[in-house]
Amino acid sequence: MLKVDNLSYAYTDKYLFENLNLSLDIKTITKVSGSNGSGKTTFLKNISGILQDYEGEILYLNKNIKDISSPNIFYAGHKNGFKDNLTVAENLKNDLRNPVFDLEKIKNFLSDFGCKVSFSTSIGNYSEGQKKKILLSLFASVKADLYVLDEPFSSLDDKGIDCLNEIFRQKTSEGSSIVFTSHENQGKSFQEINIDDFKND
Amino acid sequence: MIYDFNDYNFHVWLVLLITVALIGLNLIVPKVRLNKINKLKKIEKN
Amino acid sequence: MNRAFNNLKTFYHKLGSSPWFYRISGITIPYVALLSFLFLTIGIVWGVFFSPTDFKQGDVYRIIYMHVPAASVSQSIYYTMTVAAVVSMIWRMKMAGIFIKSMAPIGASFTFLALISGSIWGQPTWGTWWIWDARLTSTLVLFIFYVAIISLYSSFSEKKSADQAVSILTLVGAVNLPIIKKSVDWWNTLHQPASIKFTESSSISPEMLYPLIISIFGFYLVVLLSGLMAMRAEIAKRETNKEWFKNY
Amino acid sequence: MTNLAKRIFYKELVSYRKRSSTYLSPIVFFLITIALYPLALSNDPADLSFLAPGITWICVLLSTLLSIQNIFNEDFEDGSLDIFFSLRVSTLPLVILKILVNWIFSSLPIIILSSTVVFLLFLPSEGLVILLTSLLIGTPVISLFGALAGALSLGKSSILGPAIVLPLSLPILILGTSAVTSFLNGENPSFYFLMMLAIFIFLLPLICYACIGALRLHYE
Repeated sequence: MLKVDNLSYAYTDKYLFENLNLSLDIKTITKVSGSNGSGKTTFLKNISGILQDYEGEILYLNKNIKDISSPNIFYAGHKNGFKDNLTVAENLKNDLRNPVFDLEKIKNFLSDFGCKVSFSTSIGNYSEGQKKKILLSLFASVKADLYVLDEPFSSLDDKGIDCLNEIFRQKTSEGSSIVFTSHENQGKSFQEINIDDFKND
Repeated sequence: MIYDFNDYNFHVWLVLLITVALIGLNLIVPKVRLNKINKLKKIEKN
Repeated sequence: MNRAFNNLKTFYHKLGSSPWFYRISGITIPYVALLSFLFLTIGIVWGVFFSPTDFKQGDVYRIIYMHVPAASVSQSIYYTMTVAAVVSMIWRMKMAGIFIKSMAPIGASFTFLALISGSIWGQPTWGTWWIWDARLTSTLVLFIFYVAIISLYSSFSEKKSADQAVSILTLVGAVNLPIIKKSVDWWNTLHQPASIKFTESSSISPEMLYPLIISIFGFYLVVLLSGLMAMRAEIAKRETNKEWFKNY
Repeated sequence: MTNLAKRIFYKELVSYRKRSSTYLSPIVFFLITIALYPLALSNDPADLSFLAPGITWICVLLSTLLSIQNIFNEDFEDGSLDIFFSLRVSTLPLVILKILVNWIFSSLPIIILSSTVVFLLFLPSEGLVILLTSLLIGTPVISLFGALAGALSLGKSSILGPAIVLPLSLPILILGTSAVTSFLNGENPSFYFLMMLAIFIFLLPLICYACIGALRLHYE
């Protein structure tokens, strides 16, 4: 489904990683690991089209991803894109990744996460952990072919981690694939790629 | 003719001075910058 | 014809290579320095000390030998920067970025010289240091453009994107400068300022004209010289850690 | 595509409506600066009515500068721009709609407000329509320049905004004030309006693509 061919990315003159190869099949979960500052986030940004000045090629459904207009890829980064002065509902409703706004569905996921949120409160009133759960509920409610998630497990409580694992399982059974970064050990076996293996120092 | 400071000859001298100063500055600044880098390079080599 | 084109093409590729430029500029700088010193001294000394006194303005007209070359150079530098901006944006040639970065302060300083020499000249001839005439106003705007370009560099940490950003600004400025000039002209005719024209010296005598031409030529040479030197310094700064520079 | 544009437009509207400071501070700034001129220059109605078009134009120019500089900043900092680029759609509608909504919230209120405030400056009432028209045609161009300055100096609050916007805006300032003064002198101002319109049409695509390029630079 997604094929990464000899991907290299450099800031100014220094390469973060070189000649990275990866092939993602349908219905798989891939974990991108690596030490701090190794370029995990950069790699995800390359895949999702945020950073496009990479060398090499990224193929999506056997076509160069740069030639595809609006592929069905859902990206959730370290910065959540929420505007603090808008309410939770306004933030979720106006999220550009969310073509159909399904309040009920998001509500259910939020209660699965054990997160009590009032939709009519400004999102700035909630903590980072709660915002994370709101973002993950949005991710769970949106249908996409490929999900690109940056550190979904970080700053989650045990219940949240269990819940997210369950959502991952569900997503793959629905035919989607997931790429995510993590520097923690989930204790589960995902297909894994370590960015540190593609360094050339 | 231009050497006496009556009339407005002072103006001409002033402009001449500024011109020389600005041109000099434009030449000295890159020279100093390059010399600094080259000095560092030499230190690193040894 | 084809061969000439190929030569041009290889020359263009060589221009894009910083080691080549660093080497060649190192060789040419002494000659350019000699030539520019020669022309500048001849032009200015002849103009300031030996050319005949203007019967209307007296000796103060001799500012022309610094003012007109500075004004001419300040505009030409912006044109060359515009060309470099196009090259930098289309082909992402890094030498074009280095060129713009090196030329901007030079352009700013000569624009400053044109402004200040103009106002020092204006004081005795018009009785005031400054008038809001069309030419002075557009030169002032040009100066502000240079300053904006220089200050844009400070807001970028990444060299590569700073070059691109500055190229965008240079181009937008280049597109706007004619509009600004035209509108300042309208504004000027609308407000009817003091009817003093700068270059009303239509009957400038050859003894006055020759040193002026030599001086203009000298200014262009000195711009070339300081441009080469500034570019060398910039290359050295950016490529300090490159192998070719360490072994140079 | 049109669906997405609608969603962007709506999102911008909602977030501007909730961020009252972005449209209130230009209004407050405008009112204060307008009041400063009579205090500093002269309270003579004859002097003021002569200066009124220019003063109004300068105040409008400076107050729009307050909000337009940060047009892309919040989206850059909270990650909304990341998300937008991850959609891999054309950036053109985003840029145009953001400029449009910013204009609606920062320039339009000031223009409406100026219709009453100019009488503090004793502008002859027949000049009012001309002044408002010149502002309506001219301020979008200033918004374009402001957006470019904002895109270039993304993530940094510096004095760069004014340094870029003000010199670029000179023609608009000249044409806008000339339209009013020439009308008050009994001439036909349509030439100035046409010139401003021509500048807007000429610059719209150019500045929009420059904005896209500038935004992209921060993702390299």
